Amino acid sequence: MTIEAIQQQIIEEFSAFDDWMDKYNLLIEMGKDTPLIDAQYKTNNHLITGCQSRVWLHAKYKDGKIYFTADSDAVITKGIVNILIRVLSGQSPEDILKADLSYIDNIGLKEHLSPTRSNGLVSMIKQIKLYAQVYKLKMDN
Amino acid sequence: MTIEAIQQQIIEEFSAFDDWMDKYNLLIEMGKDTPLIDAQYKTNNHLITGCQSRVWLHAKYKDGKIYFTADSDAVITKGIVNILIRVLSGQSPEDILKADLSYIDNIGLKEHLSPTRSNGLVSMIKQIKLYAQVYKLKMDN
Amino acid sequence: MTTSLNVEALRQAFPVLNQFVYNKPLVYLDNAATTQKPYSVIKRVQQYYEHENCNIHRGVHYLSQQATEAFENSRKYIAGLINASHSHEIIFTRGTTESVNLVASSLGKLLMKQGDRVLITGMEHHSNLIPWQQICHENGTQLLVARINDVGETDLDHYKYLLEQGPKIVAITHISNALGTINPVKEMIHLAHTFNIPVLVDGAQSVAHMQVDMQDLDCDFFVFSGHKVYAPMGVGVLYGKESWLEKMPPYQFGGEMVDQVSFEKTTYNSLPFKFEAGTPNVGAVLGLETALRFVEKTGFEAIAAYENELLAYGHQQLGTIEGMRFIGQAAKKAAVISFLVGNIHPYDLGTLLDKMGIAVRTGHHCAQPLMDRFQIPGTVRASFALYNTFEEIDKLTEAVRRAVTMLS
Amino acid sequence: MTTSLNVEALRQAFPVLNQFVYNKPLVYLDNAATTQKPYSVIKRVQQYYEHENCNIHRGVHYLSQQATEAFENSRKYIAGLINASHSHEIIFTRGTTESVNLVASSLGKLLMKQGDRVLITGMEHHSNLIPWQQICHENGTQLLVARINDVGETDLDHYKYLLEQGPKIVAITHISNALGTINPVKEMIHLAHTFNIPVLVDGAQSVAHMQVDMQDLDCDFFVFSGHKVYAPMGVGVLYGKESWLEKMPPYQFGGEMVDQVSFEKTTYNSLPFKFEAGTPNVGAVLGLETALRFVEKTGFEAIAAYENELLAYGHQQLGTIEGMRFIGQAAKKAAVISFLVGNIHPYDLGTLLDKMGIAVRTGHHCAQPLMDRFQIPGTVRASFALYNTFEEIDKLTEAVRRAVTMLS
Ligand SMILES: Cc1ncc(COP(=O)(O)O)c(C=O)c1O
Ligand SMILES: Cc1ncc(COP(=O)(O)O)c(C=O)c1O
Repeated sequence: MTIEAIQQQIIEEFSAFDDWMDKYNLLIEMGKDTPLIDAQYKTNNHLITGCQSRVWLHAKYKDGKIYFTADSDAVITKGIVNILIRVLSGQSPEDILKADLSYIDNIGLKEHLSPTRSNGLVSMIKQIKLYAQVYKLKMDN
Repeated sequence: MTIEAIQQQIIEEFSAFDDWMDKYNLLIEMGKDTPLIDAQYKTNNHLITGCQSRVWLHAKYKDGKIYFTADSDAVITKGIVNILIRVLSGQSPEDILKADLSYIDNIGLKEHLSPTRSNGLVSMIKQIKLYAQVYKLKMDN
Repeated sequence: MTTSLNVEALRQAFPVLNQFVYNKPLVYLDNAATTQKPYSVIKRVQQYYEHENCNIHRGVHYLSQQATEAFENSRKYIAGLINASHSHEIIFTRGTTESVNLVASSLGKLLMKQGDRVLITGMEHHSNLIPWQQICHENGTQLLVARINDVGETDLDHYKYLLEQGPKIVAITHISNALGTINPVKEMIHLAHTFNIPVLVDGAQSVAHMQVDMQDLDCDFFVFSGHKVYAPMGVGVLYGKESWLEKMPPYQFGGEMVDQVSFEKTTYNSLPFKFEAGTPNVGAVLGLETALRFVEKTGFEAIAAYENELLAYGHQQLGTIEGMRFIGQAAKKAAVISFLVGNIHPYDLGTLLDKMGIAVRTGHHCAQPLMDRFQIPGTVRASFALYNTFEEIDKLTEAVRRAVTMLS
Repeated sequence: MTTSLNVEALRQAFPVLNQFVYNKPLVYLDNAATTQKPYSVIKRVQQYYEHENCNIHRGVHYLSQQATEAFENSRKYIAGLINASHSHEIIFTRGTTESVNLVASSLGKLLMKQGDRVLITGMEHHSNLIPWQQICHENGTQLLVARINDVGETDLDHYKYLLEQGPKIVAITHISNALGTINPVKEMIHLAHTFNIPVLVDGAQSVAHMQVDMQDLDCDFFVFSGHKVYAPMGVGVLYGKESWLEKMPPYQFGGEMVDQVSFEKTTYNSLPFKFEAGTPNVGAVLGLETALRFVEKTGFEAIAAYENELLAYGHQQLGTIEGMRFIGQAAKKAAVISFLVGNIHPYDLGTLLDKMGIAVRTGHHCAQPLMDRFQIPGTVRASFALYNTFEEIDKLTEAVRRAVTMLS
């Protein structure tokens, strides 16, 4: 599925709910899903410190696509991690680099991606884009 | 003459004038009077730095009284120096220590004795009182 | 519950308390981070900028002289309020952090040599920790750190033991911002003085909650921030005993802090100016005076009594929530409740509380080593001021309960 | 005289200008000491304290996040206005003096060893002199000081000669607060860079009078104070090139400037936070943004053109007074007229001008060595802002004439 298609899907999942509580309940459920990252990668090496909550990120490159897994110690952060990974994992470096993440606004979770939130998400996105850049360079060579 | 009597005299001299200009003209005249200090004492030793204008002060003790002479490089400061010296010079250490200088308020020149004015006058008064204290101690012993 | 504060009337004086967030009335419980300002303080600053604004000291003109006098009167008032011996023992700084850095740097230069150490407690805010760590680091040493017991109190026996190791300076917090613990600073200062060691007290969290008395405490330095005591940001106080301040070298250079300057050599101005380089924040200093007068008029004892009631009620109400863990249960505590519920991450809890209009702080509260001590990533912290109410504690409790249900 | 500024309308925006002193309308000509604030700035600060006040960074609640965003947006705006490459090159400080002290201490630690020197000009304000003198002193050296010629300009040949002596840092003022001289900083920076020497520009006097462009100037550091550009006191800016700031050690310690802290070791946060220890002055930063937007909207070129007219008219009018001596007659000058009349002491002149409602500054203007250079105790300084008028210059001239008569 394309990035846009998955984004549309997620927006629809959330649009069923008007109330912030229901939205957060959904987010929390998403955050409670089985860990998105293999236990062996939940190490300091894969850690992105966000001061308030921590995020682990692992990337694997295969056949022109990057596969991300990630986790967080805070369940709400993990919910958003989940949403981001669903969209960006299994995509090509180019598509990842181009990806517009403003769909998070549409869901009404914008504040969580604020650079001032110090929950590790902004750094995670930076790191994801960095991976994409690196693999794109590798492909180009 | 007592301190109070001289103060009264000065207040009367100024009370003739309503206008600040006339008061300042008088003050400037007083400031222009022949130097109040002997040239040999106008040295760094006798200097009280006031940042904006400088004041020199010399003290001599004789027969239970202290005689002050002083000068300043700014004529308005010198005018007030003159007024203070007229009152405090030739008095006993005890009287100097007790002296109430609020008559300066009555003349309408209060702001010049503000500790924030940095014209050297506040330090000069401190120095005068210090001299009085020292000579009082000497007398008591 | 009885109280001598008319809290409803007091609340009217604080405009921010009328805010709505997410269409819900704001419940502001982040007072240890910063307090809200009463109209009188906001007005004082506004009036300064509308009628009195001027650079002070050395100006011979009217505005400058008026502003200088107002500024110096604030200094005198504050000296009187905290019972300093001289008003020139009050140095205006940017805040607690700058005050501590000033003392660490300047007193450090005066007293500390290679191998010398500083003693702190295990509950210090980073601002009263890292400056001293830095000095120790430069001396090739490590900090001496008095242990914290399980309820969050300083272990006085360990403190005494460490005093015997011969630190050159002691720096301790009056009240812990993360736990609310009130340290027995008077006793700790006395103990340090028996070894002739000077003591700095970090009063960032105490001035809004209790009357402090420099003669009574006999501390060598006391520091606090305006913004934590209902005053504007950008101003803080360093109280220092004259005898120390006289001996200490200046910290920053420039502006009013000099006497004579040539390219070869500079001599410094007298106290307090020696430590006040550059244009001071006149407006904020006047605001600080107004804020402290407001606190004094409201009454330190009445405030403390009321906040103690809030604290007791908060413990009691929050204690009814299953899985509630209070972090910090010292016998003597000020208006702070730090807690966790079960294994819920404080960030999650804080995020949901926010959605319900309740402003608490979550995280390590700039006291990472203290969090490590309790082996937790952080806490949720509700901190009170004189304008908080029992109803707000009810709302907090209800909101925590609801969030916990969502997160479990 | 023509001008594109509607000065009468502008004046309405500045409440202090309506003050009376000694029953005379205030003529405020002490703008180089501090500028007055427009209502928009005063209101912005007031609104912050009435609706938005909160401690920023790391707060997960609404108010904190709004305040953080507003604060960081101010940083971005300022970075854009002065054409910095990155917004994290903008560090908020207490003012110019703190900015210079920060760089002197931190860059000093990075670059300077025993025997190393700093090069300044002979017209520096104490705030851009004593910090460097102190560093040199610690290295057992003396400052290198570029000579000032008789009209008050930096002697560029001497400057080049001193650059060849191998100073490690150059620190120069953009505009002299005492003389008004505009230094050819772009050329001076370029010259220093040919020797690979970093340059700090003291922009305290320039930002209110001209547009500054970091890419164009190519300076390594640029510092200024909010209060001299229509903003509140208690906030200043340090611009530094990322490459330098990354390498430099932190200056103050505590609060937000850390990443990981344990009692053994601390790692520091990224730029700009590494240099912003303690609670920042959020309200004043928002006020600074408002003030700079006001200046930008009024138009840098229009302001400079108008102030130049004022300056020319001032020289012309004051020049008609017998015995008038202008101190500082550089070819390129900004809105400052420093003068003496005959042998009259500046304090006497200033005192009488004050009585006539005219606020000027007298004294050495925190530039004692410069006064020594001209062998004078100080000057009377009239300094202009965008709200001053030709009528005010007439009043000044009349008042000086009258005072001179009284004093002669
Ligand atoms: C105990 C303590 N010390 C120091 C500080 C630092 O104060 P500021 O950020 O105002 O400099 C704080 C505030 O967070 C504090 O609570
Ligand atoms: C050229 C110059 N540098 C530095 C300063 C110091 O600025 P502040 O007192 O705001 O720190 C001033 C202001 O007096 C100045 O004019």
